[in-house]
Amino acid sequence: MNGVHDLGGMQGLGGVDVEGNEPVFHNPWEKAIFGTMLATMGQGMYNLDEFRHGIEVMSPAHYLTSSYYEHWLETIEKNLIEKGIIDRDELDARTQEFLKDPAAPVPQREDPELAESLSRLVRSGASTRREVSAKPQFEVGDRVRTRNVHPRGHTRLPQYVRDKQGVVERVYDAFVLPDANAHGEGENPQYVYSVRFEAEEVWGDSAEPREVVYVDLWESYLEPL
Amino acid sequence: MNGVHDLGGMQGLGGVDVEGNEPVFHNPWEKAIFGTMLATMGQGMYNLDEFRHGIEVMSPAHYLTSSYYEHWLETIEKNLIEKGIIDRDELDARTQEFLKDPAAPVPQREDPELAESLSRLVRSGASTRREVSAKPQFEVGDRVRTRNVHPRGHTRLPQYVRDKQGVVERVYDAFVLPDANAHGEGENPQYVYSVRFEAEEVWGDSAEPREVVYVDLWESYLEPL
Amino acid sequence: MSDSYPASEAEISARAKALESLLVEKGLIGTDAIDKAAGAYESDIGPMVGAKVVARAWSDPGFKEQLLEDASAACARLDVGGMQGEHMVAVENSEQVHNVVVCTLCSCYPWPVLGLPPNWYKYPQYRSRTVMEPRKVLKEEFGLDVDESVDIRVWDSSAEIRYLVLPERPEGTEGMSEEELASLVTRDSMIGVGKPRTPEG
Amino acid sequence: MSDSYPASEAEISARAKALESLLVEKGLIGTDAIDKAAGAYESDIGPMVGAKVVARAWSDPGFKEQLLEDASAACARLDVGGMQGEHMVAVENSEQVHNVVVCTLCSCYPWPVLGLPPNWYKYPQYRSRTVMEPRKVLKEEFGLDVDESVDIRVWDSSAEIRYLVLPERPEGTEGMSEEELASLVTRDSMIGVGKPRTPEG
Repeated sequence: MNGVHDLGGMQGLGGVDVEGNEPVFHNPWEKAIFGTMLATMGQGMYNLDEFRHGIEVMSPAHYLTSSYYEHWLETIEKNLIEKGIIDRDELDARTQEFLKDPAAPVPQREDPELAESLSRLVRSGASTRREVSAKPQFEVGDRVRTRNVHPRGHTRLPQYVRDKQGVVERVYDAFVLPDANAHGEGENPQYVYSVRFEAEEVWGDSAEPREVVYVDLWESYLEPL
Repeated sequence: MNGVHDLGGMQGLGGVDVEGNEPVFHNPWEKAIFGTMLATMGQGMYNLDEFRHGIEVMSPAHYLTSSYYEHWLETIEKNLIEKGIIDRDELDARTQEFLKDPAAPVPQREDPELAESLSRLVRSGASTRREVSAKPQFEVGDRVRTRNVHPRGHTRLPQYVRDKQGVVERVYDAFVLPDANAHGEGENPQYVYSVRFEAEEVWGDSAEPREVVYVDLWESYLEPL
Repeated sequence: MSDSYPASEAEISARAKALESLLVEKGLIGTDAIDKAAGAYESDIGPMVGAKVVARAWSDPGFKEQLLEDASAACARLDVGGMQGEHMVAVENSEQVHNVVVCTLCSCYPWPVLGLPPNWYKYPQYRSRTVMEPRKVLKEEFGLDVDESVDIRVWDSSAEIRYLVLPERPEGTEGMSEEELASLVTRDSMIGVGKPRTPEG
Repeated sequence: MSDSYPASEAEISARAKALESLLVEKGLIGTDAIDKAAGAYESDIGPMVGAKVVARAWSDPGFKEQLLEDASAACARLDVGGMQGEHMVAVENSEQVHNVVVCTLCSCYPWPVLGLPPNWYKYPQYRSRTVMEPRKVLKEEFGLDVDESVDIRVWDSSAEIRYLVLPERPEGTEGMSEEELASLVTRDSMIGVGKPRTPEG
């Protein structure tokens, strides 16, 4: 999806705003949203690609005017509602209650089993690497061209490196394909490659000297040159 | 400038909102802003390319969350302040006064001479066509490739047709080059061409069948193929 | 002032008035001049002008030929022209070809023949989608079904040329006067997002 | 709820609480589990973990070799790994090469070694500019002057590989313990937007 989230090379956004001594969470709701993501995605209510795509489909104006954890809240809500786990009206009604009484506590519930499994998730992760029987189509050093595609759904092929020539720098294992997995089309694992692009190829005369960009791309994003 | 104003091919913006029986101006300030543009640009306080670029440098979030005539107001203010015609503090102070007393009238002033010249401008226009001694570099039917450039300033080469192959469909006269004229670098007139791009070249597999796009491009945006 | 957004209508109105007031007080603009010039687009400059041009082209083969050859010159014969239409090009619809006009970078539009553009032409949705999925936009957003066999030509007004679509003359209009024909020509049909009215209505 | 923006902090807070409450009431999540898991990133998962890995690589040539060969396996030897760092790659800075990491599409970041990313890493400015003008961004935004003679390699974390920059060991650190070395390693130096501290401070 050619969305505003696909930011590589956009100009006019201004300076980088570095916050000194930045806390991990700036307030209680950032931590609550982060934890809610862990507990819901961690229990398989939606997958990481669905999570990311839920942010991408926010309206561009909304995306650019909202905070990072608001993006997360948007996509968690959207995914849980789509899966039928949460009801939109129920959520809105409860939100109104908390708006009227901001000090009202969240009901507490202990779940030692979930605590244990989330702790394991944090420590061990949830790899999307998959075994495939096929051999990788490309080898280190192969010249490739990225495809000129503009899918309406989720993809991890950034616009700034579409229809560009590069060289395979590293061959990784096969991983779940986000383009399929974000839309309930299965995992469709494919090999991933680190592809090296010369800045001149990507940015033309506007390139900085002595710069290369490496982008990690799934096999179907690439064509042999 | 790779700004959010360069919208060709962006996805996720939603449906087209067609207003039935739409008035030319929706309220008095739209008409006032339109008229102020005519009177200030018409008297040469800034040029059309400076006007357009003043909109492009709005922050993307601001651009997407504001109305069309707010864009105009932004760039008129910006240009008049930059040229020293209006003072920012003076403008802010006066704005506060009108916010406090929204019914306060704008002082009236008759200027028959300006009325006459604006009327002439509306009826006769202000062509940016210029005579140049050189011959056009390209002819109808020539295959060209658009340049891969990402200028930080104003340009009229949209991103979606950069680094793409096309065919010259029409050869127009030479016109003032926006890339120069928006930045006080003179008019630098160049020939303009209507270049035909097959949808497949621009959008790859995502193209609709039987579609071509024609884009009007200045000579320096093009390279012979 | 412009650091928080979206700005309220009250704020925009106040800023517009403040700007106009300062320019008036400095003796740089006249309120009468502004009202008169802007007012022209509320009265005599609008789609009815383009409709006259189209009706003439439908009625007069010589005029049509000139319109397609040099639209600015042809329009000048009808005393039509001016700002944002100094260099106009007319593109003809036919059974094989459908033309549609857009401006992806801003909102360029042939003012002398169509007046000022409607909001939808100026806002991001139409500008982003029309160059990529014109058939879908025409069908879904404007209810205009362009047959699969018809080529679609999209004109992105990226320079100072302004494009006017010359729609196909509707059937059943033989013997109509230019004035009657002009009443069938809609703004949308001259942008390429609609068809002219038919005599039945 | 999400039709007007920017949303107020009060609204976000209420929505977050409402969501959490409903999930708790449905018996789908435990508040203790959430607090504990999120809390890990406030306590023991953060840049100090990556600093240990870097200090070990500076001290132990065999470990460094393994880190550059298979960072996940090397980190596992130090009991380091986990979510959003299942497949880590370390890229080495040298006198000839400076590496910098970005995620243009979202905010991918090696959590097990750096914790959660700072806001600037997640917001549009850094993400848009770093792939196009890294030298300018490093100099203007982070005060890091990368000499013209040094190659800049930008790593856009677009898949599920997570990149960790192995910074150059500062001069004057001969004979330092791993613990002392680790205290010199900053978060920014492992993203590639800064250098490690020097022993003088």
